[in-house]
Amino acid sequence: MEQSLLTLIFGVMAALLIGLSIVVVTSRSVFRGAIALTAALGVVAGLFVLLGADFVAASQLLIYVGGIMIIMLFVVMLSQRPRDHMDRQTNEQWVWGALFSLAVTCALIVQFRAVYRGIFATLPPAPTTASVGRLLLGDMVIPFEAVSLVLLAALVGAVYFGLSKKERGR
Amino acid sequence: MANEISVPSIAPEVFPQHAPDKGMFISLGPQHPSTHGVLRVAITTDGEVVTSAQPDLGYLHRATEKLAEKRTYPQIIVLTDRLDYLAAMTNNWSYCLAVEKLLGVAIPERADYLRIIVGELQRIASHCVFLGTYGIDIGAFTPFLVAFGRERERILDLFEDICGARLTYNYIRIGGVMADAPEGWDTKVRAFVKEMYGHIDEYDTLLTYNPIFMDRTQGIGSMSQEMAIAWGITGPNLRATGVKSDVRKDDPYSLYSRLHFGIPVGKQGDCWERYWVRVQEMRESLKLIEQALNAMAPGDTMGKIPKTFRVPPGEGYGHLEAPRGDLGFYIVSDGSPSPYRMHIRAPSFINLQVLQVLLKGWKVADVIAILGSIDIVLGEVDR
Amino acid sequence: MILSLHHFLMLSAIIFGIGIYGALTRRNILGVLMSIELMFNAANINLVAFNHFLYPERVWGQGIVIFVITLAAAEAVVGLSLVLSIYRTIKSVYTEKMNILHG
Amino acid sequence: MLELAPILHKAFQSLTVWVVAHGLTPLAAWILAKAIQAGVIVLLVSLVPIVLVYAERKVSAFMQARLGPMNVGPYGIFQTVADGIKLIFKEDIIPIGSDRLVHLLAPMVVVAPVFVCFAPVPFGIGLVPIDLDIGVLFIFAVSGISAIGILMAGWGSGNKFSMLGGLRGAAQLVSYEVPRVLSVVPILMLYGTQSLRAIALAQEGRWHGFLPKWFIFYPVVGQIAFLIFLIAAVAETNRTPFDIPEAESELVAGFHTEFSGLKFALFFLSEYAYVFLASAMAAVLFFGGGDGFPAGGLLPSWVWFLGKTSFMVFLFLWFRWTFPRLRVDRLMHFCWTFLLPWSIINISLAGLMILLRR
Repeated sequence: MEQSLLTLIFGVMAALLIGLSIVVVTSRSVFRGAIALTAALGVVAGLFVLLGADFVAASQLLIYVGGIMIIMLFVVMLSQRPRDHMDRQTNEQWVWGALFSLAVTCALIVQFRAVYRGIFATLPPAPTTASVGRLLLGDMVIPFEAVSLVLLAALVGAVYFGLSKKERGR
Repeated sequence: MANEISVPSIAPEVFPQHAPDKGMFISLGPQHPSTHGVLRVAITTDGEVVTSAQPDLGYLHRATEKLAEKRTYPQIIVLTDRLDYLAAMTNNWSYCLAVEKLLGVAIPERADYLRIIVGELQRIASHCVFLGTYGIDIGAFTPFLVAFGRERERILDLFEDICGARLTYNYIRIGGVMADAPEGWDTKVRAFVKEMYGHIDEYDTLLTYNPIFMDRTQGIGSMSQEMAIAWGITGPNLRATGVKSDVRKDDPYSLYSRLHFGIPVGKQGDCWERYWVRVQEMRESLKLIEQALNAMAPGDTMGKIPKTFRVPPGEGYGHLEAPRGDLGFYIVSDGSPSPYRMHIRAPSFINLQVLQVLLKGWKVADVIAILGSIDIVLGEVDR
Repeated sequence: MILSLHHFLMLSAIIFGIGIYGALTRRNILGVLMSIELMFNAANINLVAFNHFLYPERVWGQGIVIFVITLAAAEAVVGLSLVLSIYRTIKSVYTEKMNILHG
Repeated sequence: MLELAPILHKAFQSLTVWVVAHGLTPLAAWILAKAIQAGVIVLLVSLVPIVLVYAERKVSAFMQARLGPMNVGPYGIFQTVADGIKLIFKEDIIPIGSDRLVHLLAPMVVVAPVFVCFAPVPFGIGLVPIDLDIGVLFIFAVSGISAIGILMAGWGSGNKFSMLGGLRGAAQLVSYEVPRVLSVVPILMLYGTQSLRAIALAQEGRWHGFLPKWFIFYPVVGQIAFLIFLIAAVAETNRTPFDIPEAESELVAGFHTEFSGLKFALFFLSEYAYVFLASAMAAVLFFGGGDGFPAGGLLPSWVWFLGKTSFMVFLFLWFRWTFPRLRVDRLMHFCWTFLLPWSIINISLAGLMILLRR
């Protein structure tokens, strides 16, 4: 019973995620697309919970939904007007793009079905905060520090690009 | 597009077409919580910084000056009540000064002292409203209910005792005042004055020296002396720039030359000093009221004026220091029962003009602070 | 039916495909950025799923996902400030208009 | 002495017995019990704002030398109910230039996360709806979703004041989220857990038999953390002195200018529910949750919890009716150059403290 319940939840989330993703790439209004992406990221966080990665799920919500997407919406609001969604939003290579992405998807699915069929979870999900913390400051400490450097660089870069030309001169 | 409003081409500076390269256009008002009535300011911004601002007036125009031409002289006092509705006493007074100059009548001394007392009380009441609404503009709600709901109410009660009205008094009449103060009124005023000193100290702790308030207002919207004089600014706004100018001293009317009071002046004319000058003025007004109460002797309150009269042909100008600045009435008489022409020099109207240069370069949040600190009353601006 | 690894992998493949489609065909540069975020997330689902089904006793997959999220944040911040900067210069967010090298 | 936890435990047991007797699994009983709990929380969180709005009116009235609502019911206690009924029957206005779907969804996106946020909050000893291992992080993460709703409201209204308000609101929420999360980090470091229940339990006991071991009484670290948390929490709830997004005198009503009726009520509800949430978090993180002081046994733990929460709510109200509003750039400046450095210094101090204790 518990297993079928989980499968049901997964099914609902998968359908939601696929639907929202399609909205993201096809919506005429970029703002609505961004909202759909936000919801999709929330669903991904739900999938993480289903996979027993509670800390990652919370990080996903905190950083993606509460941070990145807000900046994204910010930029959408600054660069668009509410009536911009009258414009066509896809370029002329959309047929080739669709075919290519379909091909990639099919190839991936075939490959995944061939290699990873019928592998079931061996351990029930358990809280992972402590182990993720030990991993990040233990085995992964060098990448961890490297990422902090990348973040600093990104911060400086963002501030630089964010300044207008006049302010850059100063 | 169907939903776009067609833009009139009459006044392009207050209805600029939307142009993305000119930044965002914000129409502040005429229905907006901080325009203190129905003022509209057309603002163009670059991000949050104002690049151009244009006050758009006339939403409250009632043609007071034209109406005055069809009314007899005593009837016009009622119209003046409706100009600066926060300081109706000084409006009455200023108009009566002009007519009295034309008539050449003498005012009984007691009436003059009563005028000074109600005039200064009116100044305090008006500044109380300013203080409260300015607090709201900056985001502090409590001072409003303290200054507006507590102290101003007391003053209005005093006015109600003396003339029966709380907002439009019609108390100061040509030749004197409507009626003598009722029994015990002066003790009530004395008690109020005594209390008010403490209340003003309370405002200082509530708002004047609040760090956030000072941060919001100090150095914001500074006006130089030259600029203030060039734009014809009068009243506390001028004094905040450091110009020691007050009609009560420069061109003493009534019995102000007998009384002692100081003129508080600022240094750099920013929002905080405009506010501070007004708070200090409230203290000076209290001193004036005390002196007038002490000097007042029993006597007549109305000069020898017939019920109906004709004013000799000529021109008369009376002006006084209203809470918002130099309020003047210019009257041309052709000898008929009503004036040939009346012009009002409304201080709010003239002070408001400076906004178009004063607002430039400040943030949208500062616009509210500057607009509030100029302290306009739309009834007077639009007349 | 019991959930197994390839369910998650198939889902992530589909999301990845949708992301590719968006990245290739959107005219709006913000749409392209959003599609790239979708692809990141497809990869993240894969990482966590492999972690959960193949190596449940360790959390390396989740650790890498944390890095991916962090780097996505960095990418978004720099990318978006670039977009704003470009928008200020050419007043457009459409990729075909971005054909000049200097601002 | 009326602890609710044992009663609820017994009720759950009998529910399980009843459900299993009807041929279902214990899992169904668990789901049923959690559904009932969720219903209770939703009800509670929806009703709390009614009380808080009344409290706000009365507190502000006493601070402003007036009486507040007096007409509807004794001392006006039904005023908020009456206002709620009024809001329900008001016309729902959708402006012409708006993005209808976004306009409709915005209030829901703002209000929905609040209910979820209460899941890991211990309402007393043993009164945790779901004891999440990532409790604190969960609350921060989920409450961050509301910022999206504010942006949606700003965009969907098709109004410049709303748009400015939405932009300001989102910028403010994102900025103050950082010191708010960092201010809690010393607590997580010292107690080594993120579960709110465990944090509340860890604060039981007395120093020298007198001073409670609440986090706020930790020398230096506790007080700095509390101050930063308090300031950031006030900013997160968009209340004066940080009510930039809805700055009445500047932006009319900011992002909810164009909302009327029930949608406006939802924004209102979310504001007060967030005040309650922030107060509840402060009560658990800094004041020991259900731990009673000075006499623990006199009152049940949930009363202690509610008492501490009410005290925090009062602080919020006090702030609002005392301070003017900061200007938007000063607000950001304050966050990034004062709160953030101090919260990082505080984390280092906490680390030092842990090192010295070893």
